Amino acid sequence: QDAKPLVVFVSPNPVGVNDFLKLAKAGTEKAAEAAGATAKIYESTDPTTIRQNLDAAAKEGAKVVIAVGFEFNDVLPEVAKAYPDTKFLLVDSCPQTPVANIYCSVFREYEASFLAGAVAGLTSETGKVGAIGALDIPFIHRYTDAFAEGAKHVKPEIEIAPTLWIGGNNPFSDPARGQQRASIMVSDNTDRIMAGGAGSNGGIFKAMEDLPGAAAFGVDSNQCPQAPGLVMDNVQKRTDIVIEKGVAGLFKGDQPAFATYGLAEGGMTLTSLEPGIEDSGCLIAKFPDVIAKVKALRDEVVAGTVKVADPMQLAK
Amino acid sequence: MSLMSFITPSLVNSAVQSITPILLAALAGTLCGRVGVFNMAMEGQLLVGAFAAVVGSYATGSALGGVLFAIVFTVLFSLILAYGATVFKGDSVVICIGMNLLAAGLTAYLLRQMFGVSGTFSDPGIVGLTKIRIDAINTIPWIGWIFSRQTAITWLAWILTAAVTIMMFRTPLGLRMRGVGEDASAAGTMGIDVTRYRVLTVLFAGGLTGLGGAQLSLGTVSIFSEDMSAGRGWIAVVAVMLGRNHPLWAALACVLFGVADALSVRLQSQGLPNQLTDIVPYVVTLLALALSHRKRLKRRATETITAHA
Amino acid sequence: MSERSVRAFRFPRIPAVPLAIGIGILIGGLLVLASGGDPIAAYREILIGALAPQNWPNTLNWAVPLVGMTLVAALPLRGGMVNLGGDGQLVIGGLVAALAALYLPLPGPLLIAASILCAMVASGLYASLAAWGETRFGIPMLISTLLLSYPVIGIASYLVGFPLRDMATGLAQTRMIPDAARLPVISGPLNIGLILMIVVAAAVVFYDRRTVGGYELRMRGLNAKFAGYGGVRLAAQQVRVMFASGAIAGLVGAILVLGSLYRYQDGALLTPGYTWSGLMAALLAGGAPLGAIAAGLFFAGLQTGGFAMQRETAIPRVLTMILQSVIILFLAIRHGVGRKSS
Amino acid sequence: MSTIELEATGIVKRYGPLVANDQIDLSVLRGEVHAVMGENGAGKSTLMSILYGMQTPDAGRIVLRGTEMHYRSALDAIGAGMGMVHQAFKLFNSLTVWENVVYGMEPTRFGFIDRREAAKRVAALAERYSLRVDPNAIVGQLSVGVRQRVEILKALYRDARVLILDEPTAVLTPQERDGLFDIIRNLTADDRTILFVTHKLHEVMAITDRVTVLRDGKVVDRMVTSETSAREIIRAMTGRAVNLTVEKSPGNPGAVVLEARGLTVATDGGKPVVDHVDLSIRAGEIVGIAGVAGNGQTELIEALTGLRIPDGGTVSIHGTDVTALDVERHRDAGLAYIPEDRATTGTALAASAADNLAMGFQRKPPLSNGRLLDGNAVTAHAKRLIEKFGVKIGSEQLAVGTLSGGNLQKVVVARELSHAAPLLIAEQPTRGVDVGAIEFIHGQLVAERDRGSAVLLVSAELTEILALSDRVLVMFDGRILAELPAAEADEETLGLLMAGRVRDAHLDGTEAA
Ligand SMILES: Nc1ncnc2c1ncn2[C@@H]1O[C@H](COP(=O)(O)OP(=O)(O)OP(=O)(O)O)[C@@H](O)[C@H]1O
Ligand SMILES: Nc1ncnc2c1ncn2[C@@H]1O[C@H](COP(=O)(O)OP(=O)(O)OP(=O)(O)O)[C@@H](O)[C@H]1O
Ligand SMILES: [Mg+2]
Ligand SMILES: [Mg+2]
Repeated sequence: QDAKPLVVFVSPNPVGVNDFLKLAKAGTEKAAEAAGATAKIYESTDPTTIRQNLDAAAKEGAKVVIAVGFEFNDVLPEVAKAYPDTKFLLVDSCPQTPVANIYCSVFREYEASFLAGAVAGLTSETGKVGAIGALDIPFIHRYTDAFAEGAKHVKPEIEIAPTLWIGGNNPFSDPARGQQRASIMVSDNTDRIMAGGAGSNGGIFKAMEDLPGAAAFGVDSNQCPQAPGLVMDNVQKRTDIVIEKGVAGLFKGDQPAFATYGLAEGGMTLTSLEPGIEDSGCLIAKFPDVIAKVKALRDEVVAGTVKVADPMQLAK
Repeated sequence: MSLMSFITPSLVNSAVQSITPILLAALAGTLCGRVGVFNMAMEGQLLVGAFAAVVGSYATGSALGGVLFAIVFTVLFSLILAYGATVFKGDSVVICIGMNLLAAGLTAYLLRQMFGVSGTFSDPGIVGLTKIRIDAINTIPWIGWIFSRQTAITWLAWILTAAVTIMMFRTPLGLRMRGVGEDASAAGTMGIDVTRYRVLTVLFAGGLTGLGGAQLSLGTVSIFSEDMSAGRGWIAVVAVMLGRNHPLWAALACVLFGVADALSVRLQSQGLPNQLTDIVPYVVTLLALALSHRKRLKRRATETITAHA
Repeated sequence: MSERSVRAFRFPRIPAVPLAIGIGILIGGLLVLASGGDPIAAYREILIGALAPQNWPNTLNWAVPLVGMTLVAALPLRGGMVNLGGDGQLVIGGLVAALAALYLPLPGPLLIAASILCAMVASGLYASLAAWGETRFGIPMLISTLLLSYPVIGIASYLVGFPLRDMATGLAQTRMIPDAARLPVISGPLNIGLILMIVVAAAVVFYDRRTVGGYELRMRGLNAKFAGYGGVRLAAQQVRVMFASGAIAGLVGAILVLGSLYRYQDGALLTPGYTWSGLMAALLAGGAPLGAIAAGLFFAGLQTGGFAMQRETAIPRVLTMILQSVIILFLAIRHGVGRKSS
Repeated sequence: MSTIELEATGIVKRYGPLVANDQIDLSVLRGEVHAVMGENGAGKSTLMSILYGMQTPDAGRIVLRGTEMHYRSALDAIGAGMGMVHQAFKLFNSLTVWENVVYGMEPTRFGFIDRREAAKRVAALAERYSLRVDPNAIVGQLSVGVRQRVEILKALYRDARVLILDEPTAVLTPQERDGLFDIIRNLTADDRTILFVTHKLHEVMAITDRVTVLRDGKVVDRMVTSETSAREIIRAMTGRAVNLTVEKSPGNPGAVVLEARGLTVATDGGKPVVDHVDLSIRAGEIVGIAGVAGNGQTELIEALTGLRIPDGGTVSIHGTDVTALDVERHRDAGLAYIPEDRATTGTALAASAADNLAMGFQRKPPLSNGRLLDGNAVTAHAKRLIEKFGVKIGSEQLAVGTLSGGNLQKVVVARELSHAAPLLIAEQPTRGVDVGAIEFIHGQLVAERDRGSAVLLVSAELTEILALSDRVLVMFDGRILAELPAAEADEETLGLLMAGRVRDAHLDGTEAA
């Protein structure tokens, strides 16, 4: 038996399909290091393998099992009940009925998307902005709808293009379809586009070339270097921070059963709000005045003076 | 809303772009079909082409390098079908299904092992194909959008469509190929080396599909992502069937699909759910298939349709 | 007449399959080696992951849908027909099972039986649509089965994304089915779906070997014209066989939904790729049920082992996909697997 | 006429343990017509394909016009002046005549096919040897006789000095056959040499100069045609005397078994391929349908057997209307059917003999109870038939794909006769089968009639029609052109009718429909 405690990250999809999971992986590794533990990554592809991986992780004697995504909602409570001594950190989702050894950490993505929309509104030259999502599911509306709301908030007269969805066989990994949709949007004079297409985002960025001055917004991590000059800013979901905090809390024993992360907690942010924006490769670096305005808006959201509605209206 | 504003030039432009890989694959399928090799491995061939193109472009730092890689590696990959279905007399359906799976597995595996990523590989080091701007027509409202701003591969695809058609129906080579496909033993007795014709045709078709793969990964996006052929190869198979191995009819089938696909995007922006608009191209294709096979079968017991020769 | 290819029918030589597996393992090993991995460790983990007693439940649990989809492909293949529409049929089965379980006002076991039945009938009807299209209009089934899947998947995705969505979650999925509709658990991840699948597999083997229908299907596979001439009603047979094939796919969908997912989730039935794995297994055995089942079990072990390998080593599990395709390609090329006689 | 054009010595060809050609010596003189004869499997086709370069012999030399040849492929042989017309035509049906002829040796301009030049050359060639054919016609739409001319044109286009004809007359009307003989005479007059492979003795007697007879891969005899007789050739081929005439008593027709009224099969757009056909077959008679292939016989039989739904008219068996019913119901009503193509319709080559012999019985006792098959009964049934019909096969569990044509035909005949069905439709029952097997099958058909079955015989072989039928129908262009009692039918009359020339046929006293 290894003397070091074990931390396992079970991913719902192969890591790297989106940057979001890459961050989770990085977060797991850092958290394990901080706790003096060994980190392992188990990649799943579907509910059956998710279950297998959770089982395998618990059987391996993991102290903390990190699960990221909605995909775990149904399975985790069952597995958690079977392994009461293992602690499960569920990131980005939470089962409807609480389980003693499941600790949830969820995001308020819409807050950062709202700010991204504000950036779009403030920088758009054509006066038309829009969003592209991978799939038309409520969860992704947190990006697309809040983005539009943010733009409207700073510029009520702004025109919002109808949201397009990538769909197809492979919505999260079909850059060609992303490109096609974005290029249609751009040809309609939409010059700020929220790219909520995960692995398809590269195509969306590429389409920005069609219209001089057009720019997209990346998600999850800083995607600006991927397509220099075409990405304005990113809605960053700091899964790494959330996991680091969560694992630390679990090792210490003071992790709450339910935690949400938004702008206030540093779980959601824009690249422009973080240090190092000059070297980020993002276009927003050229708009210090906009950054200032958005920072102010962020403070208002944090303070609660500006309320951002959650587009994902879940029935309880 | 008038039709003109419904179908915008940019929509047509993007439809032309997105048809290109399918068109090249369909062309490849027709060629193979003409010499009597049923090719339904285009899905995998496109994927291999797309991957090799990205590798080549990244390694050589030039889009042309990427295109050459795509052609070379897809041709190599096509050796399996070229020899498997001829010299080794394997069943082409089985071989093609195996090839499609191998392509998916191999590209995903190599993606991880070569670049340490899974899912998507994008890097500024991948040089994409430039779009050819023809300044003379660039500003003409419709024409400019459709004919300018396309990659060389798109142009090549249409030129190849014409060239293949002429080759097929006007040259000795084409006549011989048609003969080989119609009755291999008859062609054999006329001194034609049937196997050689088949092998070379399948390999050439592999090159065409590789080109299509390059367009997929370098033409519009400069990215490789797992399974990025995403069913396009299958659409090409359908186009070959719809076109009954005639390059022009197959091209028309591709256009039909492209138009339906573009329309579906348009319908989406009208607020229809994408899950429903996504199926429009497939429903249109199914309808076309049904219409083109409309004649009622009379011989009931002896007739069974075998798609492959 | 002398144009026909008179070829002695050769049974595949016994060593062919082990040889193919050996070659697959060799190529896979070289690939691992080339990318800096340790092939021995990789294969050890695959073996342990698939065959160590504590992992049997996982392997079996994976085998249930995979062998199911193998039968879905094998049954038509026995008669020389290719069903590429397993995905669509699986989705219909899953969705219908979920809806029946949610909305039929029936008690316990009855609810389960009714849900499974509805799923099987729905998928069966859907699959026979392609057969009907071919027999009635001559639309090649090879392509129509494939094309028909897209609309079904799209519509199912729409239904669970909008009108039938579970409003309490952010995903495209139905509500959880009631406890009464869930398949009783045998142990761990295993539920009575396993037993259902064993029964179906046995039925298919029996059908193939002992019944008139099985004989007629076999003869059709060897020479459809001959079967038609001998009085087999090819059109009806095609529709019937496709119905059965689709019904098995429906059963697989129902087992997955009622036995482990407990709701219909958009995409969840398709990501594992059971359809294509099953098709490969069936092709490997040329549609012969026993061989197909064996091949399906083999693939299930390989895939389950692949996940274990990926957990324990840095080698991605797509390696097992490569192994499978190399094996089938080798067999197809070397011994004419699937080659039609005459 | 005594220069040696082609000489093969010591030709050996083995297929595994089987020696298909065993030390064959063949010498052919310039300008002669040389027959090569032998039973099925004697090795004729193998020898021809070696001479034509399609196969490499394991041993032996080929000397053509004094030069020893080493063919790598048929292309070399063609280049050296060999031409071959295969038994089953090697033509591309969707292409035009000129495309078929120039295929592989196209005249070009700037890399493109010079279509006008090609058509012109083909027309000139046809003119020269009086081979009437339109260079621009699509081959698939031509009659069999014309297609054969296209085959000959192909060889002549390549300037063939030696022309191999493999069973060239099997599908021709007597008139077409005579036309072919005229062409052959034109060719030999031009100093071209003909190698003639056939099973038909009267043709050998009529057109050839010398005969080489093969048996079991060896040359057993060489004869000069004018100095031998048909009987002697047969003895050389088989090693025994074969009875060429069928012994049969006059028929004793009973009740009508099969009746068709106004039977019509349409094609897409064109005129019907079967056009209002009326016929009735009685118990205890053999009715022959004569006609050149492609005049609607195939479709007529499909409509009669339930393989095809007719577009008009009715079919009844024993008074039961079976028009719209499927094959199984036809069989239930009393149909047994020997199809024209034993390999693609009549058997499943990859299936065992037992499975092949069970087909059609699979739903009836004793082989099954309708749902479950009785494996033991299937085996027993197969063993019995193999024994009774003398099928040469190792075991009933072996696949039938390796059987010779004659043996395969016996499998089909055995199965269909074992139905003891009141109605037997026999389509080309002896096509490509050797004389021994023909004798056997003819005997079986007559026995079937004498047992009281109604037999409908479709054959392109006039000798067969004439030898077996009690009544003869002639089919032309989708219609029954005439009906003749056997006594009034002779080769010439039938031949003219088969060509559609009713007026010339002098049908006095018989009805012409
Ligand atoms: N490709 C082959 N492989 C194995 N055996 C063969 C092959 N071709 C011919 N044979 C064998 O060689 C022998 C001679 O066959 P061939 O076709 O030359 O006979 P044939 O005299 O032309 O007969 P037929 O009158 O039926 O046309 C036969 O016994 C046959 O079994
Ligand atoms: N590849 C092969 N392997 C084994 N036997 C073969 C092969 N090819 C041909 N034969 C044998 O060659 C013989 C003659 O072949 P061929 O095609 O000439 O048939 P056939 O007897 O002439 O019948 P038909 O007249 O109906 O064509 C058959 O007995 C067949 O079994
Ligand atoms: Mg022969
Ligand atoms: Mg023969």
